[in-house]
Amino acid sequence: MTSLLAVTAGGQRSTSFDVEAVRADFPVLSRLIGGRPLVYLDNASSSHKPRQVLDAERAFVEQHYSNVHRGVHTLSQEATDGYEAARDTVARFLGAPDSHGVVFTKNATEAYNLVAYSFGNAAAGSRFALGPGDEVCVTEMEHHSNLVPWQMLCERTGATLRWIPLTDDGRLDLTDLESLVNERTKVLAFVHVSNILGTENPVDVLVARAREVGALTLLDGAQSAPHQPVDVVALGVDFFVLTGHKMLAPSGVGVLWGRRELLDAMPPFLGGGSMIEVVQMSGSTYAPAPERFEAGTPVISQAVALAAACDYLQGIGLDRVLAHEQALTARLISGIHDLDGVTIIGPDSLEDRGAAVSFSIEGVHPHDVGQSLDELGIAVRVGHHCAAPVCRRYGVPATTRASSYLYNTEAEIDALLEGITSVQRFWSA
Amino acid sequence: MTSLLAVTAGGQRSTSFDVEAVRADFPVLSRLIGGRPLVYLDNASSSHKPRQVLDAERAFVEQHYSNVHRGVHTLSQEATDGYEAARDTVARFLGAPDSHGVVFTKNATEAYNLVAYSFGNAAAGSRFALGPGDEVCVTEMEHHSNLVPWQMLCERTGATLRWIPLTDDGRLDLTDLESLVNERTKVLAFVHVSNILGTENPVDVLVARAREVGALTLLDGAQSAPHQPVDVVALGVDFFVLTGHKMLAPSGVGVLWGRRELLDAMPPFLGGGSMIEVVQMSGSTYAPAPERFEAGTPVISQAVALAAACDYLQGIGLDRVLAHEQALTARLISGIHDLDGVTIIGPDSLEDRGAAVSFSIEGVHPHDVGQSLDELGIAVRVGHHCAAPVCRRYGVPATTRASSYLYNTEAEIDALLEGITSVQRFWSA
Amino acid sequence: MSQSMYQEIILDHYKHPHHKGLRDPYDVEVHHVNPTCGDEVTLRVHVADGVVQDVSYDGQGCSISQASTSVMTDLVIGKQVDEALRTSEAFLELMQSRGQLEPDEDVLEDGIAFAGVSRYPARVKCALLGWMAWKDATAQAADPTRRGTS
Amino acid sequence: MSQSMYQEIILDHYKHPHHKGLRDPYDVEVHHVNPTCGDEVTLRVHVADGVVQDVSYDGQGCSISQASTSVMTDLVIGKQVDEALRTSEAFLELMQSRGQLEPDEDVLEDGIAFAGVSRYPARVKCALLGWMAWKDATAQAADPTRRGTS
Ligand SMILES: Cc1ncc(COP(=O)(O)O)c(C=O)c1O
Ligand SMILES: Cc1ncc(COP(=O)(O)O)c(C=O)c1O
Repeated sequence: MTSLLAVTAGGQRSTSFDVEAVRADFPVLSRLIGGRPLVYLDNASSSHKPRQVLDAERAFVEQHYSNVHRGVHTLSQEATDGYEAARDTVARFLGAPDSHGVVFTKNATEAYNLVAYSFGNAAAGSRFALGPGDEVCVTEMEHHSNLVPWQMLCERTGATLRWIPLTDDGRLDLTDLESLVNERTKVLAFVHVSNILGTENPVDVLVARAREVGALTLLDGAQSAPHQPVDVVALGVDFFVLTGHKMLAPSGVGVLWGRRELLDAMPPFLGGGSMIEVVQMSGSTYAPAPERFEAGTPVISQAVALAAACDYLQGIGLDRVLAHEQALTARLISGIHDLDGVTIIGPDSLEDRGAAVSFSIEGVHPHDVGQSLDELGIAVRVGHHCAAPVCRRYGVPATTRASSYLYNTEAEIDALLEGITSVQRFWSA
Repeated sequence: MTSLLAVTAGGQRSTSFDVEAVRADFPVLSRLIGGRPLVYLDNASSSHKPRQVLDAERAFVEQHYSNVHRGVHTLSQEATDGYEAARDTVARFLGAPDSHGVVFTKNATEAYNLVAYSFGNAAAGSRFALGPGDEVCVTEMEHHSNLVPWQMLCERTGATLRWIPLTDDGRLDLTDLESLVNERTKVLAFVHVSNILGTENPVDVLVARAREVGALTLLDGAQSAPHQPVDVVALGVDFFVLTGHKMLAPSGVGVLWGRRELLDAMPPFLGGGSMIEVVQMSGSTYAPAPERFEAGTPVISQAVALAAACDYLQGIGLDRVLAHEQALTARLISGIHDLDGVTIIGPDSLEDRGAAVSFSIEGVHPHDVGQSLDELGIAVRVGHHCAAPVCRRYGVPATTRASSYLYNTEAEIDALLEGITSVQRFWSA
Repeated sequence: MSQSMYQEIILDHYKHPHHKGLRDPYDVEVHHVNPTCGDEVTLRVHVADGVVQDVSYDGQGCSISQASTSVMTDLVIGKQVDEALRTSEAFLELMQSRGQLEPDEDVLEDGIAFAGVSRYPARVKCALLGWMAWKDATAQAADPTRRGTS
Repeated sequence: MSQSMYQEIILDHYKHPHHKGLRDPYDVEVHHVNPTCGDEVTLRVHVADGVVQDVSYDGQGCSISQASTSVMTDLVIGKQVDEALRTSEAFLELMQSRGQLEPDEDVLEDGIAFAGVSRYPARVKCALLGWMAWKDATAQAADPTRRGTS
């Protein structure tokens, strides 16, 4: 295994992935933490941003900025062009048929809420309306952001929330899929790749079942879109969500992609400027999607930066990003297998899993693991990772999670493995 | 009148305001539009951002970025410190008693919706709950963003929307205030300074009436906070809203300030990560404010940039910014008075008004005015300015609006006045 | 003032609009509004024997919306409905081209003057106001069950 | 490994906690959870004659939360309730100081070891878990109408 991977994807690409060249784009990676080089393995929480993305945003803000969609003056047109070009880029990144289904939000969380509130706002009788007797189905491994909005929706409407449970090895237990997703199910919202377990879920099986019963599907791509090629048409889902800050873009921007005919039929969520058609004091009518769902001044320069991040990732090739991460994940998992007293929480193999690896160290609380590793310059995340039900399911208060990205190296994985050993030494002393 | 104003505020400050030094901080201001220097008078729509703000954001992102509130590693602590320090800065900027009442949103629009949805989500019997018989009062000069969310709320809950009408000279007609704001009124939401008319509203009168009847007050400060000193305690309101992009910060960040005891009592709006306390599949409990209202990864670096913008404005002094703008507004209004066929829509005097000046040119459609001025390098806004009911009230399809900010000069006002004359020549030919 | 976007053709149509004023007979009348600027048009069509017999209109708006409606009437009156619809498709395509398309003068005649407008997204809606009203009215005229739905 | 935050004092209390285990008699028992990491403490207080007679507890958590609860029991047991509450205020102030405060060893004894923790906002909640539980329980003990509300 080498960190210069020669990846051949469909015979198309064979140049090697140069991780050192990639690292040079990320200023923070040369920081020292307490005198030691930073080893940043908290990417599932948020990624760093390359110069190219920051430069693109700054050039836009310094020379072409203005509010969008509203003016006839030159800057306003340039800003609108930049913002709409960003929408086109994201649409291409997702394999979407056109850009009208791309709604910019502030993060992934807003996107789930947007869909959930739209359902809540729908007039009785509409295909989105929900009430007692209706069901929403999620999974037990959802991020709180794709769980709490549905809990709140069910509470408001009287609908019932159901969830697909987990197997002991960190996968969805599909034994009762037919009864959990049934004729009463209006939405099936589930995570593509789990941020805590690393599990990649069988989208095809779940989408097929949802289609059988006429439920709409929402796929949480917060942890897939940054790391692997994604094609919303091939996935066959109705809605897809991503968040910019986990994929080399700044905080403050996310995306809801939705099938256009659904978005056009959904009632609005946030009310305000830009999402309207005719406003009278006594009532208003609303613009078609995507404007309908972008009330107020949108996240203009953040969308431009997100597009630059998509370009950066596609310039390298998501297939190569994925291959690089898979090599790192393989090294980490086999390294953990070689250690005593360390247990992986989530799939223990490389099959159908992403780069986030959660583990427990016997006798050491995750908080202490995280703090001790930080003293070695190693940044991992400890806690429930906004997926508290998963911790409860596996009987741990919290986990330690290492999650790599395109700029991580095998040497960093080795540093983590050594770090775990010295944590064990320190806390057993 | 001179562009180097020697402003003495309470005897404290007497150094002069150096507009050329300020301009040097804004790269875009040296741009040429079609060969002519840009004259940017579309600040009520969005402002430009000084180097200092962009540099502060970039330094943060390049060296101290991580997700916030979640990690124990060094970067995560530095990022959390930066984000929370931004909250402190905004609290000071607003004269708020502490930072717990400062909620970061993506724009002002999200803030109004947050409050409106919280009311909609409140359980029956709660002080926020709304139903048939209850009333919400706004004004006829609201921006769509502080109007449509209340329309939607009333539609969902059966409450009644009422509004304070306008006088012919662009002010609130308070004749029927006592009946419009009455015992049934739950919220009085109104704009501090109108973005279309420029009117500054009598906050004291409206707050006094709201208090008499026990209604909560929300003040839309999108057009006041950028231009004048604001003190939420002195204003006496319950909620105050601003938006970053109009006050030298990037797009993608706004603020809802609320009295802490209200925020702590309000039900949540967006569900997701960070706003929770205990999450179980069967239901969740929520964190106290401000976290309760910041679901998901917040607008981290945008908040840091907003704090830098607050520092920039306070470094100059909002009193001096205001005085500078008042001089420009005076020059513009008296210049317009000297022209034939140009009518100001909104207060025609300098009393209680901001820097946004809307006008109509007889016989020329605003779109044509805007486009013709753009050919001279002058950026103004044309349209209904997200306040369509105001256009309807004054019988115009749209207006042309010039709005200056701290970096505008008297020479630019003169260029606009000359521009108006050549527009008239061109379109009457 | 160079006024690059305002070609003579556009100014001419704006100042001296063709076919303006509402006339009888007509089959369908529609009312369209551009919500971003409040521009409005009321438009009537009279179709017989598959031919656009008359289009009459009234409205208020900027030079672009007024001139483009005037140009539109020149282009569709007297044409077969099919052919007029193809012309309207060509105009729509031009307006969505963001300045990238070379318009065909044989098809669009005075309409080619709007090529420059397509570079200004905020004005495209103005240029399309009258055309969209005509298309809507014509569709209703062809399908009596839809009449009066707009 | 330098382990700057983990002073010997903290490690000692973590590995050899004082007063651990639930005991009788007690007036109030509370259960507190740190939602960010799932740390939990069950804590009992026994107050008589205005004096903290006993504090006993059980729980699971990181070294910081466990050690700080252990230190807390040393600091409050045997004290007048008023004085113990003042000590707890002093500890709270220290933890909210973001590393800016020089702790008073006369008041906080072993508690001064947590001064470094105050620089880590994510850990402050850990350090306060036991203290908050004790304060809550003590308030309930003082006000019988509130008993059992937590
Ligand atoms: C008076 C007023 N209120 C609210 C808003 C909405 O602000 P934003 O678009 O940033 O949400 C604006 C600006 O567009 C405004 O001028
Ligand atoms: C799987 C998953 N879904 C949703 C989210 C929420 O993303 P955001 O916090 O950007 O809204 C995250 C990240 O926090 C995640 O990992």
